[in-house]
Amino acid sequence: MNIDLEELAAIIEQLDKTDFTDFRYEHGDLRIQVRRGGYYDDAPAAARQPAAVPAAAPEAGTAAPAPAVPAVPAAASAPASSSITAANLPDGHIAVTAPMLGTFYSAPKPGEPAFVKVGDVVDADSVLCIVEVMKLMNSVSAGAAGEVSAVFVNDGDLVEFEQPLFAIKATA
Amino acid sequence: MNIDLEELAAIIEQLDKTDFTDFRYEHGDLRIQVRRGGYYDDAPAAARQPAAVPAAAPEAGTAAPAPAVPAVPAAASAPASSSITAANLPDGHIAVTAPMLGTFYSAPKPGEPAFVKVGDVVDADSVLCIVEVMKLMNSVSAGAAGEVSAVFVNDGDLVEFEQPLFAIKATA
Amino acid sequence: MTERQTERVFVANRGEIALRIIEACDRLGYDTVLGVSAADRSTLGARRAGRTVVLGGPRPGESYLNMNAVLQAAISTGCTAIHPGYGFLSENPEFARQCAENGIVFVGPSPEALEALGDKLTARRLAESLGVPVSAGGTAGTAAEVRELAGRIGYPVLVKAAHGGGGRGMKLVTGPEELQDAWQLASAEAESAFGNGTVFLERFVTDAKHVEVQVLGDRHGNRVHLGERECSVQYRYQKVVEEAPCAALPEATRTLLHTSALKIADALDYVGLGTVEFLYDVTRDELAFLEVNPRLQVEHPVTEAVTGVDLVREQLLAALGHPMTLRQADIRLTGHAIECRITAQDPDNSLAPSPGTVARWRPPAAGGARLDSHIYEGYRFPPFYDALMGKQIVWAPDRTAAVERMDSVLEQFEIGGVTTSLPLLRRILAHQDYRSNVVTTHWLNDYLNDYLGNDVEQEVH
Amino acid sequence: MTERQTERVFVANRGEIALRIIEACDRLGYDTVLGVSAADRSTLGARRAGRTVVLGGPRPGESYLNMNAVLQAAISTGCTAIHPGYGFLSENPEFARQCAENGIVFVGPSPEALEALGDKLTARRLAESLGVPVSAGGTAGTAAEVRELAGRIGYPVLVKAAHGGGGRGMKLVTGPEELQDAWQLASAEAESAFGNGTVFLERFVTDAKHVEVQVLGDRHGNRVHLGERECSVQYRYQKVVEEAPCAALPEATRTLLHTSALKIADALDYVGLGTVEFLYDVTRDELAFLEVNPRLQVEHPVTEAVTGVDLVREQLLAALGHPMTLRQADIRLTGHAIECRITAQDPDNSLAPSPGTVARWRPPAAGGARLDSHIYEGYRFPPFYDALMGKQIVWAPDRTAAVERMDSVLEQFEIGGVTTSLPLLRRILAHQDYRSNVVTTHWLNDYLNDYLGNDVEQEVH
Repeated sequence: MNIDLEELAAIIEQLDKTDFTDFRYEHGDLRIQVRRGGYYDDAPAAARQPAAVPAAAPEAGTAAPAPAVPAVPAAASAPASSSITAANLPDGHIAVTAPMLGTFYSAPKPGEPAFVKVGDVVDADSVLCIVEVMKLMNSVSAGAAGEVSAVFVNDGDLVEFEQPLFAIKATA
Repeated sequence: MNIDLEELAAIIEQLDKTDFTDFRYEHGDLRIQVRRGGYYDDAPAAARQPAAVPAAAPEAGTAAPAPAVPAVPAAASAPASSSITAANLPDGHIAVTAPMLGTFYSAPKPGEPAFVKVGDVVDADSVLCIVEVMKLMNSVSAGAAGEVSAVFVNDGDLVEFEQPLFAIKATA
Repeated sequence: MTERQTERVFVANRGEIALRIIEACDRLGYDTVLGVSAADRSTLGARRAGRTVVLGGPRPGESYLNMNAVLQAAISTGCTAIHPGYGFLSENPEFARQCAENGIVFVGPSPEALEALGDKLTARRLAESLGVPVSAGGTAGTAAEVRELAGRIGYPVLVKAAHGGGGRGMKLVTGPEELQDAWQLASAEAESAFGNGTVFLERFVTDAKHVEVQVLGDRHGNRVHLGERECSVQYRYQKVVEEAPCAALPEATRTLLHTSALKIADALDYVGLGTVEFLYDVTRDELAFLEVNPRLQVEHPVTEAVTGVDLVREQLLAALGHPMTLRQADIRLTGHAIECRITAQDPDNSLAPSPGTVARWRPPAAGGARLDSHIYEGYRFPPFYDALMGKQIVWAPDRTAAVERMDSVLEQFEIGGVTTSLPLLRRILAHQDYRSNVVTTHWLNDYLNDYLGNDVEQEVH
Repeated sequence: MTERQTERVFVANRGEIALRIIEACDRLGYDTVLGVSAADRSTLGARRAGRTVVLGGPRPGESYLNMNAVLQAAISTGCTAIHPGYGFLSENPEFARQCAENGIVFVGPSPEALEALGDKLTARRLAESLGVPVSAGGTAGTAAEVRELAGRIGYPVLVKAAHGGGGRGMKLVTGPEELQDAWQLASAEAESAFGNGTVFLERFVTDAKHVEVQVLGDRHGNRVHLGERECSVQYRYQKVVEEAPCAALPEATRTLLHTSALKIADALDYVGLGTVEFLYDVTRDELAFLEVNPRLQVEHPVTEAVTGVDLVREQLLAALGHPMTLRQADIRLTGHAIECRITAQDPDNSLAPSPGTVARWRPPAAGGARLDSHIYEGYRFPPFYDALMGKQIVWAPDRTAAVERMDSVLEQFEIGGVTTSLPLLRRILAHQDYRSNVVTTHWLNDYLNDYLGNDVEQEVH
């Protein structure tokens, strides 16, 4: 490396006294970028089908952003064209909700395929996911026979008690 | 490194006294960008394939629902698989935000086709939507040439000041 | 469960008063929506409101004063009422009118009442017609009449155009030599604006206490007063310390004050919370009506402390059409209350605003004390709005005890990171003039000169 | 800008105390996450917390007592500390241990301290070893020794196994004829559980005042007391009216009380807020140590009122490792404070819980008064939790004035839709025994019998 540490320290010290959230400096092949506060939007682990389930309930979408989290209106993360949402289940679809608060896992182990994906046919006893609470793994079953029509949460998410996890188009 | 520290310190000091949210300076091969407050709607440094792009930040997704609004956890309405979200714009995509609070209309009149849809190519002056405030119609233009890569809100939604409305993949 | 219409109140304000309104709504089971500027996204108000929407940029004109944005936000979020707080849109007749046109209850008087009260002279004529005492004054058309009138009133006098509103074109004349110029200017202004050159003269009272009566009315003809407040500790018309009641008033004068205020409220068929302001000339034992403030006031907590009435709750209920359950006989005044406004202003620098980050905020939770504040540790004081950080209120059985209590609370109050008015408040509370209750409205201006000169001789400790 | 670590506090409680904790966090600039049951989704706490997560079903075991759910929620939301409030998980050593194992600060004493304090006898032995007064008592192994000891102590006595914790197997013996049976039972229990049949006897004080000392310590060896409270108005061990200070204490006894409490806190190297409880036998002017409550208490506001110290703030700061800035000399006790617990309980029906919808909730905003409450108009009182609706606190310069003030506040307090303890509170405040301060811990039980018989003769008005 070829860094002038003293110079860098001087810059950092200067920045420390200053109020900013994002600082970028580019000069020739030198680039410095510093951020403060906020979160980084780098990709979470899960890979995903681009075609699948979209959009949010508009009301929930414009809910007050939690102050603990930087001010991105939740709506912003909800695409405009939608199919099935938990707030807006079509007739004949039922929601499978979390029986307890915990961490959502779509697969038995990291790296393994998910228990189910949209389009899979399940029966009432089929395991759809795991909710982990302090190292205790709880499997969640479908509760009704039908076809998985939506997945509402991501691997590793905190899910709350009674939070909708899946939609199932029940077998008529 | 080859930085004029004194000059940089002077700039930073000046900025510190000044009220701004985004400052950019480009001169020859020198580029400085400083932000304060607000959120970042542009790409993080890490380059990324559009296909790999994931969903909303889980934190924002599980934000406390506003009590005035029925209790659907926001996470539930965040699709499990989505492409571009405002919180998570790929490199080269920029967000078009609401210049004012108002009602969002995607088309010039009810029933008419939308000004733009995903995939449309626009230039900086293209009108993307209307924001209505107490019967005053304000057209919102793209601000940059490129291709519309996402629409974040629905027709008739209340949009807040600076809320992201569209993403545009800027022409290189 | 009882059948109840769910009200949803749009809070069109910020700071401590937004919190106060949200709290009152919460207790009534009303939903709240708070409109904030881009600078206020992470305030306590934004945390506490049922929902928060960003109205516009940080400058008041882009957000809190932006009528269209406020109305659109209130309509789009399904609000049934808008509470404007104080300042901003609270006394804007046009805004009240637009609320009415859009079927939203404006928590305040009617647009007509706001317009009538906006004009000082109209209000004065109303007071005169009701036999309410006003300061010496009158109208005159010619230079000779003006001279004669000014001589009769006694200098200094205020000269202004007799028609038209507000304080526009008001001139202070300290002696006969300045009268001619002032009269010509006011007369010309009156002539060009209203086609009538008549001017109005009024005694400028220099050494008086500011007293004001809290009134409350509903839409069903009920009306009460809730006693008076004294707000003589002012700097450039900004109140700094307020109290209730005004301990300097003889009982007969207090009765006259209260009945006068009620007469005015009755004549206006006043709905909601209002404050009827007077000057009290201690030496002459004379009251003079000033104006009516048609809104919730910053200093309302001192009245709450001595009456036990939740004024914001009553204001909301009255605006929403509920009949008052309070009758005049229910209102008993007990003890004495004082409020100190703690501001991010530098007392060593003419109370210049001093925004910054509040690194330390440790109010004492003292007995008989109440703190209305939106500040928290780490709060970044934005430079766009007023400098109020909080209102410290204390109550005690009498004025002496209340002063002691406030003194001790201010002593224990710790604030770090920003320069505040705390040291000044402590010195006011310790000052012999304040303790012996002889302060009039120009006292603080004079004292601040002394203060800057470090004259501490008259302090109690 | 000052460098500050952002704390995020998980609030593992509900009702008024959740609001109180959120308020304290807000003012310190700490983020908050509230865990709620499915029945508490729309409480004021859920509105005010920075974020709210649903822990589980409405029953406490599914939510507020569900250790795994609380811990998982706190970890997943990035919390640095958990405030357990009172009740629920606040005195659970296992929970405190799991917090520590997961790197989360438990706002309370260490698991070891919680375990030690959970055992009444261990605590008593500690007190004895420090020369702190305890009630007459001792241990005995044989029937003869037990008879001799009981006779020396005087009946009624409590008999229990000498080892092992809690109130398990405690027997009340009112005369010699019951002693043999009680001893045999306790001895057998002790033998089978601990392999040692020794029993412990203690005088059962029937006519005493309940007094308790608030202590506060940090992680740096600083420790102070904040005076005492009296909580003699109890019904089935549930406190109903509390006050600070205990006006019945002679000054020498008060000093002994405070130094005794501090000795115990020092011996435990106590960190955080704690309450050292005693009985005070007015006739004999004797104190007897009872136990230490290692948590924030419901009645903490009366101490805040007379000391000016924000106890929840100090508790949070101490738990997070900040050195206390308070020294014993800084703590001055001023005036007198009273707290009344307003509960949804029916005084005409043995204080049976009476859940329902609160159609009207109109507390008076009186001077010198504070109300800690999570209730709002339209609130539906769930049947799963305790019946506390709010704590009305008043402060005044002396006890007589405080009683008058509370009396007037209760008089003006309007609640509709649910049956509450308000009428009972009003009658307690009006009672000659309460006014003359002769109430002991069994007084309310007796009075409630009278009350049901409509005996109103002893009331002041």
